[in-house]
Amino acid sequence: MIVVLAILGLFAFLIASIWAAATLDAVCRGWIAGGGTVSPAFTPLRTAALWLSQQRLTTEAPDRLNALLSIAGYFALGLVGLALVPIGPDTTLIALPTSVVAWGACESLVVVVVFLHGWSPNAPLALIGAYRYVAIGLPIMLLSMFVLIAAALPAQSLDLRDIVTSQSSVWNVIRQPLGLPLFILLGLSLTLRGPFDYADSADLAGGTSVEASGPDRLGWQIARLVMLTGFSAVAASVFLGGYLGPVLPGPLWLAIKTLAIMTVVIGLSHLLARMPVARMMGLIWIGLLPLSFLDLILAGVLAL
Amino acid sequence: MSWISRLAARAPVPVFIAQGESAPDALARLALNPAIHVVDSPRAACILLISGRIPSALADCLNRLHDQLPHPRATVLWQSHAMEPFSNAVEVDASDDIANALSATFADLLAGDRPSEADILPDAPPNEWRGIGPHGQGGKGMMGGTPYGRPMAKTDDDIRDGLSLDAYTADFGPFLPMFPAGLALTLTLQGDMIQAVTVAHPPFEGDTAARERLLRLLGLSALALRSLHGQKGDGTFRRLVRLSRARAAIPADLGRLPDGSDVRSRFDAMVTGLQTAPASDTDMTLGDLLVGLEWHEALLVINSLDNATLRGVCARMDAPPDSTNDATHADHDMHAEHMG
Amino acid sequence: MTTIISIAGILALAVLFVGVLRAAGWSDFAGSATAPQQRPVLGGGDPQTHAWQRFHVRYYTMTLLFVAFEMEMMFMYPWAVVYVAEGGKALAEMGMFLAILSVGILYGWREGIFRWE
Amino acid sequence: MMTSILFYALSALAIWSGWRVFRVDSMIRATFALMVSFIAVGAIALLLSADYIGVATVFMMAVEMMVMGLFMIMFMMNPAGLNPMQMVHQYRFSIGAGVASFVGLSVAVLTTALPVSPLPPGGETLRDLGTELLGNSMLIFETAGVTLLATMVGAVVLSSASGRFGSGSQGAQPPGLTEGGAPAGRKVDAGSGHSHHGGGH
Amino acid sequence: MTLTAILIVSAALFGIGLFGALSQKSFVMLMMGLELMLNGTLLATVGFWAFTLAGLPKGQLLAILIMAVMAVELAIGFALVVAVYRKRQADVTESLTTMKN
Repeated sequence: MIVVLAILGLFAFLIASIWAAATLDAVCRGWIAGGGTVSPAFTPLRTAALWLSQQRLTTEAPDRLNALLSIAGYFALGLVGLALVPIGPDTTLIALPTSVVAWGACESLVVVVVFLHGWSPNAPLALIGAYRYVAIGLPIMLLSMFVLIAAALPAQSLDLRDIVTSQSSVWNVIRQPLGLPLFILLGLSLTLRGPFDYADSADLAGGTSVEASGPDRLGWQIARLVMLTGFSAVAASVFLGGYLGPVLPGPLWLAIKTLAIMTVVIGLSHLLARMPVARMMGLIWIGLLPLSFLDLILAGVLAL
Repeated sequence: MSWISRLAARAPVPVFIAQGESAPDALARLALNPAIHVVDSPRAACILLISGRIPSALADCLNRLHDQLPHPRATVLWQSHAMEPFSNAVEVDASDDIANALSATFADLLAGDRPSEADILPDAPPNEWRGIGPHGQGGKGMMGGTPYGRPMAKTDDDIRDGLSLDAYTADFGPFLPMFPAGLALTLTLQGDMIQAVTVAHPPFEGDTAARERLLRLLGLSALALRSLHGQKGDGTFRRLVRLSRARAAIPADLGRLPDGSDVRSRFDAMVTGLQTAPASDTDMTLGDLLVGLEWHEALLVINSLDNATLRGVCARMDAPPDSTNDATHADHDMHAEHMG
Repeated sequence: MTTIISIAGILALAVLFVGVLRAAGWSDFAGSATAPQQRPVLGGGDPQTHAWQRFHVRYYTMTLLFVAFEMEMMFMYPWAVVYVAEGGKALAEMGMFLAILSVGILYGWREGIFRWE
Repeated sequence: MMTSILFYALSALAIWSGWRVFRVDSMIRATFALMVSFIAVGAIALLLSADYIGVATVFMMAVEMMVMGLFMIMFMMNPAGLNPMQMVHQYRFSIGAGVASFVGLSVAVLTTALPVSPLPPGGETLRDLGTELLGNSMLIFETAGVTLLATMVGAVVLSSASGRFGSGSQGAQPPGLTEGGAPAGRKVDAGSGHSHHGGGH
Repeated sequence: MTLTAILIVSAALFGIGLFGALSQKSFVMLMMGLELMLNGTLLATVGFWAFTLAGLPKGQLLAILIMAVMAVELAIGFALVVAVYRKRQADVTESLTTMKN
């Protein structure tokens, strides 16, 4: 019974947060563009309807199976992330003692599905986007591994449930101040946004999704927002204490914190400039990775 | 599914712009209209907006572009000229309101009052392939033939790390949203790096949207929109550009011209709105500027040049690529047999 | 076991999602693409060959370093769980680990592999 | 019961996708078929309450197969399998060897009395592993760390093009042989197989 | 689910891998065969660990080491492929013997 309720609640939250993210995106864009927006809350729905009513195009000799699997896989990975997150003490959909590692596996599979999305149309711009994403998607995963291990030290466990419980006195965002910023960079990359949007970037006229039309375009955009939700929920649990909070019920706290992280990610994605991929690859290895070492050392010293 | 169509008809109109010569100045500001969504890829568009005069040399490109839109689709000609394949298109002249025309066409299209336009080009692959070869796949051997209508790529030398892998040659443009209007390049790529470049068509004269494109290339599409407002002293705009670290994102020394300016300094000049004199006449060719650069860097270089300089650079011919093409082709065929 | 069932359920849901999106009936224009519609998007240009080719990956050396680097991380996960319990020994262990990884990065940097080759 | 059904389904998936690796034309499909095989094995490990090993297999193998895919496409001609292809040798011998090893191992397994009760779930397997790594098996652990460092260095030495003697981005265009002349190509041994542009087959 | 079934599955994976490693001409496909053989070995290790070693941590350590072997094999193998290709433009095993110069 409780499982059914949890699943239904999760779905309601998922749909609401996809809609909220799309709206936030439009509002943020309109604010920066300085022109305002017209009914940002309805535009996502209308655009979705438009994409559904367009023809679905394929290219010459496309890899149809992988095109399907990439969208379905991206969608599923976002959902797995969401299902790993505890919504109350000892309540998760996927109860795994190594859920931090499972989230890492999701991250690495995201690289695979984004690559497949760019590979399957057999088109040059999409292909360049796919390869470029791998160059960034692989090394940036290391940041999250160090950061998550640092969060696991005080909890003495790789279980997200224990990590949330260990934050009952003080949130990890205070314990390891470098952790959340580094983790959000990973989130930008996982959701193909802003300064880490190397797959679907403007200099490739849309990159891996340049050839996507109609329902495929809709599917890919929804999957991106599902991944944004999944990532934000994980970040909220690891750094902001997840469901912990006074007065309000736990799931509501989790939803609020998830939306907060989501807002930050969306805001950053519109505000920060994207550098050429070679420069970013160097920056991750030479600049950000040592920072994550430092984060781990600080967390390690603190935990003892 | 009429309710879907009704809902869809109220979405921002997805327009792909094919810009010709002497297009109206208002074209760049079309993106500021919240009822219009200027899209990056023809795959996402419903309406192909042809604006300005399309030179006859680019007519084939326009036809190809038109056919890449998914159904339902329509063409709108804005201050353009009559073209034979687009006899059914909606024509809009200087006195009409373009946004209204686009919205009306879009609504008609989704309501079914306006039939979706048929293909211009014949429904045939670039090369005949069906039924050819032992598996009917259009090829024999591992690299021969034209499987699925196109030949396979051939290996070529690499100028950076010496791994001779397949080179990809194609005409990019003239209607790519990240290229200056009219520019079409024949690029040979090894991976995402530019190996050889020739100008297939130079950019049109009088293009002024370089700043907006450069900001979009840096992933700042919302800021690019803001830059279109064109208020000279928009302090917020400059503050936001500084906040975005766009300057630091551009590699130093990229695309340096003999007058000492590089992409970074030219970007600075664009953002502060300083009118710099067109770069002094150089004898550089586009090949000198682009060969060896990664795709994103190359696009930054192209879009950092002002219109006059870019036209000058494009006008100078590169040394013709050595004519080994036939030789490699013969070699390639030999291999196809060899492996058959 | 429940983990695997849950993940299988999520996968089924994702396939259903794509299936519903692609189901005929949403659009009045569901016909398959014609040959000119299938040409890859190049803004009007046309390619000479297929895009699928021996793609020149410019960061291949980085990926090899990455694979070895990532394998080291596999030892760190079990280490993190017993870190507090083991105390000083674990701290020394972490120092060794980070030292090894840093040497790897520094060597790669010196050889210039974090650039486009 | 449910566990058994899952086990057989996952085993079938692992074997089928492992077989597909050598039967598909597209290199990318081959690579990711192998990845599916690994993921299925990881899931079986989860069924056997190896919580860490199972998930870590998925994690590691997704990454490794991504890298493998990059290299497959880079170095195989016709990487997408647009033309059907078969690049095999000693085919019969290989089939024989594969079948013989399977039969031999299976017979050995079937004729041995093996324990039937698996490890109960819920054990602290991860903590045990951590304690072991910091205790008895410290030496193995350290050796593995150093070996992996050596691998990093070795892979870089073998595959890197220019190394520290020149920047990849600076050497974008080699200087001309004469003043203002065409860029010099890279040196080619006269008469070597270089003109064989499709690779020497 | 018995240890016998697990070991037979792992033997099947090993057999397919052996077939691939022996029959494929290209370096990279050969490595796929090796990886598949190691996959079978990994499964057998986990099976033995769960059934006969009663969860002894050494079994898990062995499984991790098998994965480390895969990573080393992959990294060094591909580095060699790159080095050979750079020198000889060759990507199949036989060209190493026939192109001696």
